[in-house]
Amino acid sequence: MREVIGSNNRILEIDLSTKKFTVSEINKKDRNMYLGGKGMGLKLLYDRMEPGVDPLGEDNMIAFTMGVFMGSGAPCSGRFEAVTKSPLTGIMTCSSCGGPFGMALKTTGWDAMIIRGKASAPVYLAIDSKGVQFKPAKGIWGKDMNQAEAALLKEGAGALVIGQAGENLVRIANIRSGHRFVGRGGMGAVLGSKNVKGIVAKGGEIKIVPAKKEKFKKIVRRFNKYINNNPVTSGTYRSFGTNSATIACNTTGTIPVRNFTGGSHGEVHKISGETMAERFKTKWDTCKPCTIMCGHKGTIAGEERHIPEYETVHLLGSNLEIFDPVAVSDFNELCSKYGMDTISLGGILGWAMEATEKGLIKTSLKFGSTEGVADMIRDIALCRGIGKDLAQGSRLAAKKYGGEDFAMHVKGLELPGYEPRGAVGHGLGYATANRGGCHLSSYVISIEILFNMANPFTPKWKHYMVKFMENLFAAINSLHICQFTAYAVMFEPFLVKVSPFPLLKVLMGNMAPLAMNLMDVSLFPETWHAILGKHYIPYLGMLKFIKAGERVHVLERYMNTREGISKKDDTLPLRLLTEGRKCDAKEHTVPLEKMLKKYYKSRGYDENGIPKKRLLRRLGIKIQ
Amino acid sequence: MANEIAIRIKFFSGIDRELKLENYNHEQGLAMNVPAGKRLKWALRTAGMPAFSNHAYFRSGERISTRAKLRNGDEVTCLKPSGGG
Amino acid sequence: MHIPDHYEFLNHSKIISGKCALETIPAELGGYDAQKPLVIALKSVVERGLKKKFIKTFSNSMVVLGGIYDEVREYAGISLAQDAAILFKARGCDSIIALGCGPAVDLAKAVNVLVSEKIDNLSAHYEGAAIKGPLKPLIVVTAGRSNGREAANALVVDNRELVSDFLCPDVFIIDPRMTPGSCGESVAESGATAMAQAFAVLTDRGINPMTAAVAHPAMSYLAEYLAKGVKRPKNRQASVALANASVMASAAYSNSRPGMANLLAGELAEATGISAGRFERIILPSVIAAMLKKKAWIEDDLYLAAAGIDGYAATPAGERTQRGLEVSLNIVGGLKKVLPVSLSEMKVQKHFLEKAAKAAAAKSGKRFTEAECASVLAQAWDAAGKVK
Amino acid sequence: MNINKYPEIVPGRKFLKEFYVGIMLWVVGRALQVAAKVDKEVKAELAKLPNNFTLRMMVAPEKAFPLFFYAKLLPSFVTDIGLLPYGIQMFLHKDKEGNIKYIGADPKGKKADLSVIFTSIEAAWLVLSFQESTATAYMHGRFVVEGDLPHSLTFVRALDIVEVFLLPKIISGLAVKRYPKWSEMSLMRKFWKRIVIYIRAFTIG
Repeated sequence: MREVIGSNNRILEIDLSTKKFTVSEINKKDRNMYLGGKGMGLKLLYDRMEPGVDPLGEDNMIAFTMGVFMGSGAPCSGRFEAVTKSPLTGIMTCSSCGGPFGMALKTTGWDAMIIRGKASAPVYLAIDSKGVQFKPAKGIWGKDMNQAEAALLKEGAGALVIGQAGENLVRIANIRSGHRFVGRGGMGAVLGSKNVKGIVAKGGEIKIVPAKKEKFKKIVRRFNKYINNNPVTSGTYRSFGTNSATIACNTTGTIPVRNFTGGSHGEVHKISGETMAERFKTKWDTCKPCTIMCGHKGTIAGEERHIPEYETVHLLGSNLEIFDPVAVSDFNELCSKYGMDTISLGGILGWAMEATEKGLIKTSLKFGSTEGVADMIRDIALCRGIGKDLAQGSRLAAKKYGGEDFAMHVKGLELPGYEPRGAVGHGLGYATANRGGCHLSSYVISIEILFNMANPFTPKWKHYMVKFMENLFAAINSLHICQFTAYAVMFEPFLVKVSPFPLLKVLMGNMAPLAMNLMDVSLFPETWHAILGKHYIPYLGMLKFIKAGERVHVLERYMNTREGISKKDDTLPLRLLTEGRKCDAKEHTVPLEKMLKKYYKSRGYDENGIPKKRLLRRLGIKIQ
Repeated sequence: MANEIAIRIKFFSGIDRELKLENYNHEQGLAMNVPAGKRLKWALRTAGMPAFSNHAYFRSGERISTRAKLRNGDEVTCLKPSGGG
Repeated sequence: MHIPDHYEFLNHSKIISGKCALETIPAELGGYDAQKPLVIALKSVVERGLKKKFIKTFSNSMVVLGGIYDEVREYAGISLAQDAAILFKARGCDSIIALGCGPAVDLAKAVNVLVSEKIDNLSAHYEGAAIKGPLKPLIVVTAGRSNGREAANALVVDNRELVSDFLCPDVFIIDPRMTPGSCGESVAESGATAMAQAFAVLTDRGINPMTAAVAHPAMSYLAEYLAKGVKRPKNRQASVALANASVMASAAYSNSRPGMANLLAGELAEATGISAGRFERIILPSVIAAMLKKKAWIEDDLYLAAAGIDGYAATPAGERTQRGLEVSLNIVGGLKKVLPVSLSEMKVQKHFLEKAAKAAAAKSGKRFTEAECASVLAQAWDAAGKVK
Repeated sequence: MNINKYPEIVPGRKFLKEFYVGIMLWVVGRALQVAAKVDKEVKAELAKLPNNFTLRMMVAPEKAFPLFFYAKLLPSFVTDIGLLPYGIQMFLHKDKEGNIKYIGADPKGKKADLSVIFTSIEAAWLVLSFQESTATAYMHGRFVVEGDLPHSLTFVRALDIVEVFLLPKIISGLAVKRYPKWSEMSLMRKFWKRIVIYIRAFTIG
């Protein structure tokens, strides 16, 4: 096996229309500026794609990019990023996935892959170190994800497949790799529109070796120590998975109930991570490599299934007022069979239930009842009946049938399972997230609720928290490493560890910029430098790393503004801004306008939410 | 004793397992009678919890510290900090 | 003048415009035997502080306001209508006042249907059930941005249209205390909508004497006051004129066929979620440019309305069509500084244009082809319809 | 839904305007009564009205505030006079002999043959503060007339003359349709009648 030091730096560009491919290199400047992963994917598409193309048309491109960490043996690094223009939102979308395809593609010798054009007939792509073969997908087209993936995995170590939903251009379709998904933004439909059923990478052709081996080993040891010491990454995630946050969120009124009309419910403990772990005898089933181990599988209804994640449980469970873990798991399985995003699906079903209640559409769906839900999921995936309209996403469905005021989406992307009226900073995060209603762009709820470091109801300093976390997470997603490691890296270093909690709380609540900038996340850039063999300057290197994150975030924003995004889109569903909830006595709403103004100012956007030229120049983004 | 108040503590995130409570029910929680005026820390220590710092405590949706005074009919939720995803 | 073989014209509303128009509401309500109206108000109007002025006008009257439901924002949805209907019943109201244009009027009409027909939602009507009888009296106080559907016999709630002749508002109140706009932009948007409607009526081949008569003053007002109103949104005279133009254009338009600009703007607004007024401002010049190029024949009324009798009389009969279009182009051009002038400036995604052209052509009833629509949109993309 | 968020609103009263309009109606009524006695032209005009004829001028609504709880709290003699439960009104009566008489503001037991009803207090204010002339006001729908229209025109004509007597040119010019020329009304007559009407209106009637 050939050894590669640091990174491959090779890009595979595939044109499906002509069935040809070209190979190019990632230049050094781009590597330093955009790190890899998400940043690199955005940069590649920024250079290649015109604004205003049809997401489901021939001109759209989809990029799969691996980070520098992938394959190097860094902890929790088994993740890759997919970037494209989303058919659901009409703007750029980036999605991170932890499946085996990433490792397979990287060890085949490619750092990035860009697909454009449209195949005349259904194909699947087989990739090896020399290039790509276009093979007819006769046998697997029309098959569900399980069968299609099993068929493709005969030819390589990792595969990406779409299900029937992707083939039918359902705008919430996802792409699967292993039991992990490129979930949000309807990437499956993009592949489906290009007539690509799957992509399989041979894998195992090269071996990545860090440039500074000794240093890298040392860092990894420290990294693992942090992760293993942190109560979140080593404790609750490891024992109960992501769903361990359920009770905490329910207690503070931040779970979605009944299409985001409530924030807590008495029966939520039935679907909590603890209950599921006990009831289904869970064991680990994670991305590879992983140290945190948040993924679980267990025995549900007599068969071995993946345990639904937090978002799935809340969007397909509490949001529909269904508190039966087996039913939720059934829906989850259907989604992973047909290939649909569970978050968006839950949002759409919630909308459909409320619309049925209000007489806008006629379905058999009803809040609190599992009846008809599975059939509706099938109808959506196969575009039958009213499912055809629901498959367009809640935004377009609401445009057709009405009910835009309770379609819970931001920029077209359905909201995840946190109710922002209980944590207003998180609401700002939803509104400003580049790809739409997204919780992973900035996860301020962790500061507000889960670690209780700031008052969740005041807008004070929330703009700064959102900005900082957006930058940090954009950088983390460009490395590319699991976002959950941020807990360990942020809270385990010496200074934070020894500071008394009340002091941290006061600092965070009143002097957030100081508190956040004192946070030592240098472990991330140190690892990156060690792998690529670059010299790391303490602190300055970290600032550069955060700035790279800012660059990635602003680039994505800038690309979106070229597609027509501005302040008018940075908003939340009306319900969150105007209606108080019954579960909190003070009837909080999200004071978005206040926070948004400060956010734009601190970001360097103009009052309309467009990045100023000065900001783009400072970050070195070429204005097109 | 006359000055006794009834409280209920619910443990989640596997704390109940660590405390080795028998026949613990998530719905019911742990019912306790404590003398009036005692703080949460006292009640938790009585329940057998060795360390408090890593846990979060909630009373009717509000986060409280272990020094909070208990009132009659309180329902305290006790869990470990966690993230969703 | 040309006499159509057949025509119909419906306009049920009484229009009260001018000083102290608001004070006539109690008397008007009295005429309908109503004493307790529910007010459905636009949030933006209430935030501008007009609520106090509005309440004051009811002093020394027998009228008690059953409540001011001020949750109406940009979107009129059935949930708001249901809430307002609950309020209506709980307070024992007997009539409805819509304070503000656009969604407030739509919502008021929906509430009216809900409470008059005693139903929970409009699903039966969406499926074709007719509204059985006259509804409760509905008074519209114009304020804020108009969407050009206020005087129509239709309501649009949840993006779905419901048409019934009972839906026409009973009274329009245009009071100079309420009409001044908040900003030039919103005035320009309602102006562009009214302009597009009046233009569509006056250039339609199926024009009839009544629509012409109603659209004529609307066009005249727009020609005279649009630029002024946009420049000084708080100007009372201009704002009253524009509000009148808006109501009249909307009344005429609801009895006429939609024009190309209206259809295309509607389609684009639906696709992008931006208000139709902005698209109308952009597309109308291109439509006019295309008409100029094609040397299409239209009634002289357009020129007479836009330029006044002096200009009309001084122009040879053969040139009036041409000049009418040019003057209309100039009127729209007056909005240049406040609203974007091209679709590319609005950053509309290009692939929407094709679909919009197709849908508009399908809805036009073979009056214009897809290619025509597409070429108009292509022109509008980079604002080829330049103002002279 | 919390309906308490949208409270019921009982609009207030414009006391100053009410007061002014009340006074003005009284003055108009008394002045007409006096003018019919002292001026030939007015007398001739009013003679066209049938005998035993009652004219009412009032501000809508007729029943002022029956809904208001405080009307019930007041002592009965106040409400008996009709001051509170009825709106601001004025009655002129032409008896069998043809004498015009102002008969007060209490509508109890009176049947009006002709009503001039101002649609609102604001409308009455506009007309009675001479911001709009009677003719313009009628065009603007400030008041409605119930009864025989020719009779109301008679009344308006008489009212116009009285206004010319009562008010200086600068004000009454706004109020009447056309201000009389010198040839139609001499200065002597105007000023003399002005003094007489004022004195008699406020004293013996």
